[in-house]
Order: sequence, then C-alpha cells, then structure tokens
Amino acid sequence: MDYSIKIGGEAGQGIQTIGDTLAKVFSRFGYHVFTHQDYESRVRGGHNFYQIRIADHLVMTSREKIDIIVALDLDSITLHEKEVSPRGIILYDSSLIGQVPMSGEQAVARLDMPLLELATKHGNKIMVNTVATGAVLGIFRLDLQILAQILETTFQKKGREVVESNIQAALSGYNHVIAHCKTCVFPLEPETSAAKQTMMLMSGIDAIGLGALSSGCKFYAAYPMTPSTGIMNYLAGKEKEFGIVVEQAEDEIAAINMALGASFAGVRSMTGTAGGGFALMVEGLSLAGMTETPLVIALGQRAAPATGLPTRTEQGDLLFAIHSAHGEFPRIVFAPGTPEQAFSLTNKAFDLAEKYQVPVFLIFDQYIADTLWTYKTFDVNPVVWNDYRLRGEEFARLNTYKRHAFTETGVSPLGVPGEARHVVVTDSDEHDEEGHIIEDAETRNKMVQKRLMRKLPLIRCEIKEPLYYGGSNPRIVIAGWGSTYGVMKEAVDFLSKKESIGLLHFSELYPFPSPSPLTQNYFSTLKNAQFTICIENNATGQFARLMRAETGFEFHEKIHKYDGRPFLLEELAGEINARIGRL
Amino acid sequence: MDYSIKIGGEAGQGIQTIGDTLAKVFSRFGYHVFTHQDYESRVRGGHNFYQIRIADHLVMTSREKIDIIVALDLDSITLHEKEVSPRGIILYDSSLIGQVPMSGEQAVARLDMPLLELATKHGNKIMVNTVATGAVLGIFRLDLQILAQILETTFQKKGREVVESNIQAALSGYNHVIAHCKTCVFPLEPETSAAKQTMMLMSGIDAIGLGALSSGCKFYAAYPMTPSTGIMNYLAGKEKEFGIVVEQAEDEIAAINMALGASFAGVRSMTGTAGGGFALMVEGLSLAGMTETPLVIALGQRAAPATGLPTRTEQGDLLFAIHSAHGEFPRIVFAPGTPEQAFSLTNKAFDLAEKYQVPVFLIFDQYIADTLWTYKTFDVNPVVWNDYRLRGEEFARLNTYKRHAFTETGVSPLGVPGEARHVVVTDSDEHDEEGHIIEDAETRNKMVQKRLMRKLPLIRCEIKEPLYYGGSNPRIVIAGWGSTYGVMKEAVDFLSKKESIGLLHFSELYPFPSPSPLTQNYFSTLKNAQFTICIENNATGQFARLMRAETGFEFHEKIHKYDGRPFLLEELAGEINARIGRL
Amino acid sequence: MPVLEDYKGQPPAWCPGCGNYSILKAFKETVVELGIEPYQFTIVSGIGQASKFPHYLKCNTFNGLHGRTLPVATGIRLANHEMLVFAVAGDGDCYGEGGNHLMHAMRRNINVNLFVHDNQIYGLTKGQPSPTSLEGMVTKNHPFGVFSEQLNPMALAVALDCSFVARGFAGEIEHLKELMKSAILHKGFSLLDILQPCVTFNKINTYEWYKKRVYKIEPEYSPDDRINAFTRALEWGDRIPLGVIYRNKRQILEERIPVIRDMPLVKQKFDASKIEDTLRDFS
Amino acid sequence: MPVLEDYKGQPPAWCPGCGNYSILKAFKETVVELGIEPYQFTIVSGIGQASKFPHYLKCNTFNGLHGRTLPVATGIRLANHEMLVFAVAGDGDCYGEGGNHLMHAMRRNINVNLFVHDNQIYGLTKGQPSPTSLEGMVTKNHPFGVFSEQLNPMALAVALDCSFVARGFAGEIEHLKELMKSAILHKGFSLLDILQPCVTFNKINTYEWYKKRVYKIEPEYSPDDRINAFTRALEWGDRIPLGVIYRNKRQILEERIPVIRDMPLVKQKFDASKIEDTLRDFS
Ligand SMILES: Cc1ncc(C[n+]2csc(CCOP(=O)(O)OP(=O)(O)O)c2C)c(N)n1
Ligand SMILES: Cc1ncc(C[n+]2csc(CCOP(=O)(O)OP(=O)(O)O)c2C)c(N)n1
Ligand code: SF4
Ligand code: SF4
Ligand SMILES: [Mg+2]
Ligand SMILES: [Mg+2]
Repeated sequence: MDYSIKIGGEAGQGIQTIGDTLAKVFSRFGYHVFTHQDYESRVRGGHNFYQIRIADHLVMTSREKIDIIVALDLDSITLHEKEVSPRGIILYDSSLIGQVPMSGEQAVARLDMPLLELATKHGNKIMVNTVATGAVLGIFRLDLQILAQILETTFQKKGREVVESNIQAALSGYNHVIAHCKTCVFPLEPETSAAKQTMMLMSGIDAIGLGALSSGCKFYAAYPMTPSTGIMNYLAGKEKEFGIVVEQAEDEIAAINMALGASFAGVRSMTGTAGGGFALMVEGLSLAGMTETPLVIALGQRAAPATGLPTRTEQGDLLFAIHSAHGEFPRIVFAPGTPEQAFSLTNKAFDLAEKYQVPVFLIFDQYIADTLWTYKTFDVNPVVWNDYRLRGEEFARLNTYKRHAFTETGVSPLGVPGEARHVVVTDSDEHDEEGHIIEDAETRNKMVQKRLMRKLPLIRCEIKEPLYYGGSNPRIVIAGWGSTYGVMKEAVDFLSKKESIGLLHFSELYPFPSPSPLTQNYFSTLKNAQFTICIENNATGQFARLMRAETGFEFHEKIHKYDGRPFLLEELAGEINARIGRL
Repeated sequence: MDYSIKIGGEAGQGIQTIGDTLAKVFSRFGYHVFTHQDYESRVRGGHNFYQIRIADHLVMTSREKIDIIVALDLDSITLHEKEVSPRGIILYDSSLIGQVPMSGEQAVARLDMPLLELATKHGNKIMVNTVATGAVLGIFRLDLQILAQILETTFQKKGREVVESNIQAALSGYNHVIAHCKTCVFPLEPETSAAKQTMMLMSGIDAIGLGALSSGCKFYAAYPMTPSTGIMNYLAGKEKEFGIVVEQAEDEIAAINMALGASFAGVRSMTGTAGGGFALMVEGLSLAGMTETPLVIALGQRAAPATGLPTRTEQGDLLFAIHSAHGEFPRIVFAPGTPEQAFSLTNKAFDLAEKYQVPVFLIFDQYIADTLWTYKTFDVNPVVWNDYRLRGEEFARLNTYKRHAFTETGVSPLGVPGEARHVVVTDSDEHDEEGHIIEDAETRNKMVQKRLMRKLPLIRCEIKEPLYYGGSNPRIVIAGWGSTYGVMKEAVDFLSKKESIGLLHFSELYPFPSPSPLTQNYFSTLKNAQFTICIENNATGQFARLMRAETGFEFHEKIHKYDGRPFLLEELAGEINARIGRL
Repeated sequence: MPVLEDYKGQPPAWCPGCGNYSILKAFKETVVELGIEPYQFTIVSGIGQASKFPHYLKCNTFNGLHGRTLPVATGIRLANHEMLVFAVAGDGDCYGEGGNHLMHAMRRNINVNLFVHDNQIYGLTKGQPSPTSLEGMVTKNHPFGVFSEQLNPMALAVALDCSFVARGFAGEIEHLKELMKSAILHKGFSLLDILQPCVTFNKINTYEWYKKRVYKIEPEYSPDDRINAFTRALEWGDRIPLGVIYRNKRQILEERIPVIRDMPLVKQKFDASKIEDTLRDFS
Repeated sequence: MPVLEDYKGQPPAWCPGCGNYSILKAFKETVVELGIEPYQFTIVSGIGQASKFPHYLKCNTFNGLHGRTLPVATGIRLANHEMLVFAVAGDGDCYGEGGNHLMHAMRRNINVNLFVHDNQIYGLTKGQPSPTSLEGMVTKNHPFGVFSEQLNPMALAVALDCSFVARGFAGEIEHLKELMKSAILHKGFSLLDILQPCVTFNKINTYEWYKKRVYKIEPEYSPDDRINAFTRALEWGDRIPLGVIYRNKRQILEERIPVIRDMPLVKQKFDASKIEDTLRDFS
C-alpha cells in the first residue's frame, strides 16, 4: 500500500490545512506518512501544492505519480494532471475553478464535486477545505472519527457550533464521494488500520526546535527568514514553560552578536537564519571563533544566490558554511537527513559547542524543514546534557582564573561572569591567557595552537562516520548529505532489486569524517565500489569537492538538481539507472 | 652588495619617514631597494620597525641579518640586537632612549650619537629623523644631494628656512658619523651608483590604486580598514584629475552595495576592505553574482580571526574568498605576488569583471600592501581597456533589450540605464531574461546554466598558468601563492646553489588553473618532482587544500607561518632545508 | 508624453485588497502626470511585498537585497545624477534591516526619493512585527506582544535633518500623488512614509483604523521650522498627520562633489593618456 | 569596598594627552565611589581607540567587533539582568558601523549604559571622518572636505525616545563622573556622548575648541520634556550643552519579559523532565 495525494491551489486557499489535517488523520490511524510542500514566495495567489504519501511501511520521500489530486485551482489540473497514476483521480469543483479543459493523451478520472455548495450549506465557503478533506477520506472509506477529533481541537476556541458544522461539512464531502463515485475506492491494508499504534508527525524544523529545547537552549535571537522562522516560532511558543528568551533582532548581525552576548553571560544560545541572512553573520562567526564562545547556528539553505527562489530548496551553502569567515578557527558542521537526525544532531551541536567552545552549524534546507515524517515514538531521552561552564562554588573556589588559559586540550575554563570574584575577559583581538590584547608573535602562536591545533583533533574524534545502507561489497555506491537521505535510501531500496547498490549518507560533515584506522572504514566501501555517484541538490557538487579536498577521492559520476525542487523517488532512481546504464 | 637597515622606534616617532626617505635616496641613486614594515595597532608608543634592504641586484624580500639598526627606542636594541650581522652597527642617542644595557654574548658595534642635540641645534627635536637619515647616509658615504632634493620637496610648503635647517641637520648627522666612527663604512659598489638610472619605488597598495586608475575605475566606495585604506587614500587624491568619485560608506555593507549601484548605473567600480570588513560584504557578493553586476573587490588579509592582529599579515582568507556567499555563481580570484602583478592583475580584474559580469577579487595582505619595491620602469601601457557596456547609439539601435538574455556564452548585454529608451531591469530574486521575478523550474534551470555553467569554462580559459621559476625537471618544487612570491623566489636562488629546486607561484587562483592539455602543463613539473612543499603564511594550508580539491594532488610537506609576520629569506630557506634534510 | 499603458508591468502577486495596489496606482499616475518616461528613472527596491513594486510597472529596476536599497540608490546617483532615482522599501526593509543606511543617506542628502510602504508588519515573511508595529501586537514569535517602542520615522527624519519628510496613506490616493510629486520635485533626500494596510497579517492597523485617525495637515502649517516639525512628527495615536512634516533646503551631495558638478560620472570619458604622468609620484 | 587599585589594568596604548585618559579616570572613580566591584559589571566594547578601554581597568570584558557593542550588551542583559552592563564605543563604532543597533537598542530600552567616546574622528585607523565630524573637515580620503551633515546623536536619541540622553566632556572630569553616575543609576537605556579630544588626528576639535564652547546645562532645566529636549539637543556650534538633555521613565525590556521577571535567565535551571510532555504537540 502506497498512495500519493496532491493538494494544489493558490496561496491563502488553505491547502496546508487540508494537507496537515490529512497527514494527521492517517498518522493517527497508524499509517506511515510523508509530506512535502511546494510554494511560491507570495501570500495570496500563485500556485502551490502539498503532497502526501501514505503507506503501510516507512516512507521518506515523495513520488512522481499521484493517486489523488485535490484541485483548488485550475493549475492543479493543467500542471499536474500528467502526474496522475492510471488508477488515479482528480477531485475539484468547477463552480470554484471554472470549466476544466479536456485532458491530453490519456483520460484521467475526474470528480467534479460541489465543494463550495456543500461548504456553504453547512456554514460558509471557508469550509471548502473541510469538505475536501472529508471527500478524500471518503475515497479511502476511512472512519471520520479521528477527523472529527481534529476538527474539535482546531475549532474549539470558536465554539461548539463551528465544530459541529465543520464535522457536518466533512461528512457531506465523505458521503458525496461514496454516493457519486463508485470507482473512487482506494483500499487500505486492513490489518494496518485501527489496530496499529498512533504515529507521531514531525517536521524537520520542529525537530530542530525540539532539539534546542531538549538541549537546554535558553536564548534564541534571530531575524525572520524562510525557512528558519519556524524555529523562532516554535521556541517562542515555549518561552514561559521552559524559561527561554526569544528575541527578534533588528538584523542578522545583531542576532548573532546577541546570541554571543547571551552565551558569554552563561546560557546556551542559538541563532537561525537562511543563507542570505547567514552571509551577514559571517563576521560574528569569526568573533565566536576568536572569543571561543559556544554558539549553535541553524542555517536553512534555499535556492540562491542572493534572494533566489526564497521559498525553495537547495543544498547550496555547504562549502560556504565550512569556509565562511576570515581567519582560521575550528567549527563543526552537521546536516541532518531526517527529523530524527535533526533532533539528535541539534543536541549534539549544543553539547559540542559548549564542550569545545566553538560555533556549530546545523545546515538544513527548505525541503527538510517543511517535510513531515511519521514516527512511532520520538526518543527524547538519550539526550546529552552536560554543563561545561564554571559556575558558583566551583568557580569561586579557584585561586586565579584566566578565560583563555593554555591547557593540554586547548579548551580553557568557561567561567560565568558575575558568579565569582574573578573577571571574565575576552577579546576579538588576539589576546593572552587573560583575554587582553597582545601584539607579540609568541603569544599569537600559542593561541593559534591552543584554539585551533589542539582542539581540532579532539573534535575530529567526536565525528561519527557516515551512515551506510545496503548490502556488503556493493558494486555501486551512491553518496550524499543532508536532506537527500530519504530519497536516496528509497532509491537504493528500489534499485537493489536489480543492482548491488549501497548508500553512504553524511550528516556529520565537518571536521570531515576522514577515513582512519581507528574508525570502521567506510572509505573502503567507497573505494572498492566499481561505480560511485555523488547526489546533490545543487549545481556544482559541493560535497564531491569537499570529499576530494579531504580525501583525494573523486566520484565517478554526479547527479545534480538545482531548480529549487527536491528529488522525487522515481526521478532519482531513473537518473541513477541512466548512469548505471552508461557503464 | 646587499645591506639591511632596520629603523626601530615607537609609533609616532617617524620611523616611516626615515625609512621612506632612505628608500627614496637609494632608489634615486639607482640601487635596488626592498622595504617592509612591522607595526602595532596603536597610534603612539609601542614598538614598530621599518626594514630596508639595499642591493645592486633585484631584491624582493627582507633578510634576517641587519647591518644598521637606527634605534629610536630601547626596544630596537634589546629586541633586535641579536639580528645584527658581525659587520653591523647600532646607531642611537642615549639622551633619547636612556642608557643601553650591555649586549649579550657577542658585542655589537654601537654608535651613541647626539641625534637630539644636533636636531635641536639646527631647529627643533622633530628633526631627529633628519639627523638620523643623514647619519645613515654618512655610513655609506653617499652624497647628500639627493636627500637635499627630497627634503626640499617635503618641506617646501613650510618655507625656505625649514628646508635649509633640515638640510643642515642631515649634514650634521652625516658629518658626525664620518668624524666619530672610523669603522662605520659600508662600501657601495661604485659602478652601481651615480651612473645608474633612477629607480621607481612602488608599494603593493599603491600598485593596486594605480591599477584601478589605469583601468578606468570611476567609483570607489569603502569603509576604512587596514590594510586597504591606502587604496581609498590613493584614489581620493586622484578624484579631480581622473574623474573618480570616492565615497566613504557608513559600513561595509553600504560600501559594496554602493559600488554595485554605481556599476549598474554604468561606471567601473570597486570596493576594498580587509577580511573582517569583507565578512560583512558577503551578502552583497551574492547579489553581484545574481544580478551579474561587474565588481572588483580588493580584499586585504590580516592576521585573524575577528580583529586578530589588525596591522599584521596573514594568508588566511583564500578559501573564504573562493567559497564566500550563499548559492553558486562564478567569481574570479587573483592574488598578486609583486607590485607589478598587483598592477596588472588589477587591470585584468576590471577587464574580466566587466567582460563576464562577475565579481573579481584581488586578495592581498598587510605585508605586500606595505612593502616597497624598486622598478626601472613601471609599464602602464599594456593595459587592457575595453568598454563592454551598451551605451548611446549602439544601445538605442536595438529593437528589444533584455538585461539577462540567454546567449551562447552566457554573457548578456550590459546596457547603461537611461542611455536609450530601453529599461534595464535586474533582480536579486531568480528572474527571467528581462530581469523579472520568476518561480518556475525551467527558467531557473536556464538561468543557472547561463550564469554559471556557460560562463565558467570561458572564464577558465582566461586564467594564466602559475609562474614557474627554476631549472627544468627540478627534484624539489616549492609552491605558494600571493605575497610570498618574493621570499620564495629568493629562497630558490639561495638554495639552487646546492639543490635542484624550482618554484611554482600562483597569482591567478580561481577558477583554478587546472592542468589541461591546452595549456602548458605546470602540473607535470609538480608531479615529476621528488619532493614538493607548499608554503603559506597561514596555519591550515588553504592553498594546499584548494590544490587537492581541484586536482587531487597532495604536497609532501607544508611550511606554515601564522604569527602575523612575513617569512624572511634565511628563515624560509632554513625551513625548506630542514624539510629536505629529512628526506 | 507617456501614458498609463506605457507603465504596464507584470501582474502583481499581492493579496487582493492590499494597500500596495493603491500606492502603485498613485505612483503610475504621478509619473505619467509629470511626463516622466520609463527609461528616465530607476527604482531600487529591497525584499518584501513592497519591494516587488518595480516589477509591476515598467522602469529601470535594481531589485536588490533586503534592507539595502539606499546604498544602491546612492551609488546610482553618484554615477549618474541625471537619473531620477527612487528607493522603494518596506518598513522592515528600511527601518529594520536597513536602518543604518537610512540615517546616513539623510546625512549625505543624496537626491533620492525614498518611499516606504509602511504596513507596520513584515508581510512577505508572514507576520512578524516590524519596527513600526504597535507595542503589544501579538504575533507567532511574540506571544507576549511587542515590547519595543514603536519607531517614529518622522521624528527620526527630523532629528537627522532629512531634507523632505512626509507621510501619506494608501487610502488617500490623490493626496498621496501630491506628496509623491512634491517629493520628486524637492531637491534633496526625501522620505515619504506611506501608511499601507496589510489586509492579511496586520489585523490592527486596518483601513478603518487608519481612516479614523489620519488627517491632512492644515495648509497654514509651515514645514520649515524644525522644532515645530518635531512636535508634529511626534503626533501618533488618535490623530495621525498626513502631509509634508518637514522640509529644508540643504545642498545635495551630487552638487557638492567637484568632480561631477558639471557632468555625471557616467558621461565622463576615461582618459588613459594621463596615467603615464602619475608615475612621477613614485620616483 | 573596592579601591582604585582594584581597577588597575593593562598600560594604556593611547597617545599622550588623549582625552581617553580622563574618561578612564572618571570611570574608575565612578565605580569606586559607587562601590561596584570589578566582577559585578561587564564592559562590552567594539574596535577603535575608545574600545580598548576595558583592557585598561579590571572588569568582565567582551571586547567584540567594530560597531557591534549593543547587540552583545543586549544579549548579556537578557541572559543576566543582575549584571551591570556598559557598552563603550567610539563615534565611528557606534554612530557609523553600529548605527542600526543604536536605534533599536533605544527602542528596546534595554538597561545598558552606552558611553561613546566622541572624538569626531576615526582614531585607530588614522584619521578618517566619523559621522560626528564637522562638515568641511579635510582628511586624506576627503581632499575636498566632508560633505555629509554632522550627525547629532543627542537629537537622534531624543527622537527615538531614548531613556537617558546626556553629553559629557573629557575636559570636565568631575562633571563627567556625575553624568556617569546618573546614567548608571538611571533605569533604562542611557546614551552618554563624551566629547573627547583626539590630539593626534583631530586638529579642529581640540581641548581649546571644546572649552570655548561647552557649558553646563543650567540646573533649572528639566530634561523631562521631549520638545524642550529636542530644542536643546539641536544646540551645537558656538554653544554646546553638557549635562542631561533628556530623560524618561519607560519600563525596561528586562522587566517586560515574563520569563525573566522573577529570576535572571542564567540562574534558571534547565528542567529536562518536561520535554517528554511536549511530544504531545506532535501527535
Ligand atoms: C538579509 C535578509 N534577511 C531576512 C530576509 C527575509 N525577509 C524577506 S522580506 C522580509 C520582511 C518583510 O517586511 P517589510 O520589509 O516590512 O516588507 P513587506 O513585506 O511588509 O512589504 C524579511 C525579513 C531577507 N530576504 N534577507
Ligand atoms: C568591520 C570593521 N570595519 C572596519 C574596521 C577598522 N576600524 C577599526 S577602528 C575603526 C574606527 C575607529 O573610529 P572610532 O570608532 O571613532 O574609534 P576611535 O579610534 O576614534 O576611538 C575602524 C574603521 C574594523 N575593525 N572592523
Ligand atoms: S501580506 Fe499584506 S502586505 Fe503582503 S500583499 Fe498581502 S496584504 Fe499586502
Ligand atoms: S589617535 Fe586620537 S583617539 Fe587615538 S589614542 Fe591618539 S589621541 Fe587618542
Ligand atoms: Mg512591512
Ligand atoms: Mg572616534
């Protein structure tokens, strides 16, 4: 069982509401769900869509073929009709979107149903969304009980009447489908339905927010920017419960400097932005490096350069994150491939940032931010939380204190100012152990050694190897990083029926997980493969370049996509197949 | 003949005046001169020095051993006495700097002379510098006539009397040395003196300024920052003569955006800054990339991260310049190794920036900015100057005009707004040929292809191979980039008496001069060498990393210096020797 | 003479009912009535709903970065001061991200016309508070409401001796056109802050809210007195003045720079022959 | 009780005769007289001559980037509002590079004391004009003199309703100390602009220049009226007022944020046990 639904319409028509609601209904019934979104940089109008995949097994990418299109605008039909599977159907209301032209070569089943009429009958035209949601559930013959619960929660603030009329509207949609479309039946695997455990729905962006929360983040400063704003919204909603301060800065420069101030003052702190906003934070990053102030930066990539396609996805900022800022200092770069990784890497980011007093990046992108994944449970317990700062008694007990003291590990004691009679001094100029400006070569050398050369090997030891998925000794290895994990993994599943193929997925990218005798050697898998392909959602192959810079290894082939859209399963599998074919 | 003089003292004592004057005297006499400066980030006090090398042959680096120290403070003796060569001497005035402690192991010749007394006698104590300059010339027995000319030019605004008293002061210093120090005689090669042609003195920073001037730069916007401020000062001094507007911006973000505005409006424009200031320009760089607006950026490296050692040198921003900014777009990166290269690469930067409508970097550093080199002539004639913009009649004649039209080369017509009835539209959002915002995948793909993929190979063809210096089939190759050229070349000269050694110097760094069948193959020199060493004035080996990312080649050894000071000849030669010794 | 049709641009991507439509209409009519041709002026815009503006008409356009309109506009004017230059920005754009440039553009007195579409909200990013948002406004990322004091752009501009300071309202198109014309005809940096209802995200400062409060400054008012102007600039709340609040006759930057006094930079030919001479500086 | 000796720092790298020495003296005496211990306050500084300040005494120090003192100071206060926080910056630092942060820090009314060492020049970078440089000042990079109008920080601050606005002079140490004390004791964001002769690069605004012009604001003057304050703030030239120009009683940001009203953030323990509950949001 594996269905795809696409809800299309203009911005402002509420397609996200329909999509989110359907995702919730199915996940509560225990199905696996995956959703992704495609929207323009505008608030009303244009053409957006929301795609949901429902299955009885783990799914983590969108597919090319659609089973149900819910068309709230004409574009949803003209642009996407060709994607409809042979068994598929298009739901729409011609009184809303006008007469639909005849379809092309092959006729697709269409159900022109009175969404508007039913909505108006039960309340008003806003309820078109609820009718459509009911209609989709009708196609699946899925009990409306859970939908009713959801409508209840959503509308309870608006009163009983609104809840009731929404439920009636949903029911009318449901019934209409059953009455008017005998062929509109998509069977659900019976054993997977009611019996199964309710699933949790988690988006990439919420997973980062939750990860920050679970890591004791207490300060978040940012300037709004897609696709990072969700983190700010999430944490702002938790301010009171968890003792967090969220500050909207006047610009990104202020954001990173505020976060550094808060961190200096003794709390875990974070900032988030997109590529263009991060471009403004680069000097602040260098300051974090020089002052050894812990900081977590969530960097949401979108199709660039400059403003680019601001609501779309790209893996275009990897080398920028790694090499940004003047001068040389250690940093850590993570790029999660799933919400689960987003959660755990956020936690690891906070831990390492403070342990080594370095800036840590979480690189994500619009795609992973907006996707919803289902989980049976979401384990928040194995979270690491150590307070690496010197506070209170422990701090006061010291006879002397030097913020940037030379130590064997390069890590100096991180005192919280005001908690003892010692003063905490740091400086963006090169400084001595106490933190005061210096000019001499000797101190400079020692500080570079302390800050960079001593810490770096220790940090390197914290980096996990890439995840390998596939059989042993694969003939073909595909590799990638960050948000393409889901589609690459499913592509491997898809192709491994015929091919000996494996996946290397990198989510801990810098310091690069260099092949070493100590670690299990992923590198041999790569080297022993007959054919290797690097897959990236960008135009120039940034990861492949990083790999070569770090290891000398060069991939045989590269697959790039840079139109601002994510890879879909069949598309990627097809591309891989084409390259294999050329072998 | 090869002498080194070091003038040491506090900031504000005028050691630069003495140094510059001596450099001028010797170069006017036809000697080869090389100078470098070492100063703290303060305006008065501390300890700075100015080092001059004088020879009868081309010199391009400073040496470790000093022949004459002019000590205007005690530190000049205590810190640098150990550098004095056996034949050397220290000039000072104990009435100025106090009693000088006995020197260490080996006694160094000292001349305690009444600089202050002679200065006061001829005018006032400021003239200590003139007396000291005269004294140094006394040691060389070099005619004071040229010094007199220089003093005349320097002081003519202050009147005849000031000029005269300075000349008298110089003479008194000169005579004092002759009268009181029989052993203080450094012979000058006679044939090299008067007969020879006067040499020109050129610093790295002035060469960039002159290069901009000669390339028709008409607009320069910047925010003051060492070591780039000299460009602004230079161009500001030429505003009226050459029709240039120099604008001090409120910050670096404004600077780059002003420069882009001026470039959009139709004039060649430039900005300059240091690493930390450039960090703030990164978003603007991405804007240049997206809008395809020609721009030249002079990026002066200094010891970082953050403020670091703000008046000192480092090659720490190479990978930052190459990878800075979100998204993917072409850029060009040059790093001159000599003032001559600084001049010609600045010209090439302006040409290519406009020809391909891309941002071009000139990376330099504090060291190369401040060094003075001598040249017999400085050839400003082979300058390239093409106007690639559409103006006037040519523009008006077009039936239609699309700023970002798709073309075979990827280069679209660059119209000057207002010169014809066509409108010129550009956008930081992804756009169509006309420059208007788009959202669709097809246009996006075509634009990326136009902007990046079509242009890049053409730009690559413009990049010259690295300069090779040395015999054929060297056993050892040293490689480096930018400002280390001089010291590397002299090290090769020095070592090639005993070793088969050659130098590869990269000044056109990005797109990387990839070895190709078309170009003469520098790469084979590298590959065929038995031992290769990459030399960089940084801690992490950025060029070596770039080389590996681009070609897979890994150097056998690396020599790094990151204390904010440049390599000196003997120091580098020694380091190279040590590595060879380990072979 | 241009006609309205000459200014046809892309179809706007704004929400139906958005105040930006009226500003667009006012602007097009203004340039038509002043007889300015599309190629004769440049609009520099930032990023935001307001900043999509130049795409919806026809003119030279530099749609740059969020917050960076004024430096680009300054660069254009310095390179070519025969070009009429507008900066069009949102309130977040201009008073938030770009605040520093605003201050210094006023000091420079570059002859640019800055039109701020002030909807007291971040529209394009879906409803965060801007510097002009009212204290207490609750948004997703401000569950306890805005704590910062509302920025008063008029007072700021008077304090910085901005050459022309005015406020318009998208609901008063004719009056707005008059202000646009005055700004254009005024020699010097002009700030025209335009109250612009955002029907989607700003549920407080609606058409009605504004209509109840705005009034046109009485004709007797003299905008030449700075103290008076400051007093008037502080008015906000129950009564919000529309019109020219302050005005002075400072010399513009373009006329002070000797090099371009006689001819715009872009028209000055580069003369390579003089370079050789400058080498004398180095020997 | 701390004594002056407790505040001994590194030897200053300023020029002999620099106005910064007097400001340092005034500051040390101020904290000693108020009985504030070195560990009880933090100085955030930028980059410039002024910004070396904290190295020359003893205290918690964050010597950050050029222009970015106020965001860092804001972050510190939000994390720990029991910490007394100063921002020390140059005129270039604060009114040039950092202008945007200044505007918004005033709006936020974060309880930070900003001391600007206003020498009307860029000192550390050797003499370029700053936003407060006089029109016409000639420098190496301004051969025709400065064209921009001098920024008036006092007027700017009054326009932004800054909570405490004052001007001091390095040549009047006792008076300066009084102003420092008032700023510290004032609850709210304080801007204290301190006229500071730069003996090396600013040959116009010398000790003598200032001495001839400055006067202490008469005791009858009430700094509570904003229009009055604006009028006074505009005074510059022949007569330059020293003292508190404007003052208001706006609530500070730290007291408005519910989460930290009772306890500074840095003292609040992280309670991981509540996380499990939040998972309910996702099902
Ligand atoms: C450097 C940067 N930061 C953030 C953004 C995201 N962003 C786009 S528009 C906008 C604010 C829009 O508000 P406003 O300027 O008031 O314009 P409006 O949409 O309300 O017209 C923001 C924060 C961006 N594009 N660039
Ligand atoms: C981002 C950045 N731009 C420029 C500089 C160079 N810089 C250092 S101090 C300074 C200005 C100093 O003037 P001011 O702030 O008035 O301080 P002063 O030295 O006069 O006390 C500048 C431009 C820098 N350090 N960082
Ligand atoms: S979101 Fe607001 S400002 Fe943006 S187009 Fe819609 S109504 Fe206008
Ligand atoms: S340059 Fe000016 S501000 Fe800097 S220390 Fe010297 S006198 Fe003071
Ligand atoms: Mg707005
Ligand atoms: Mg200053």
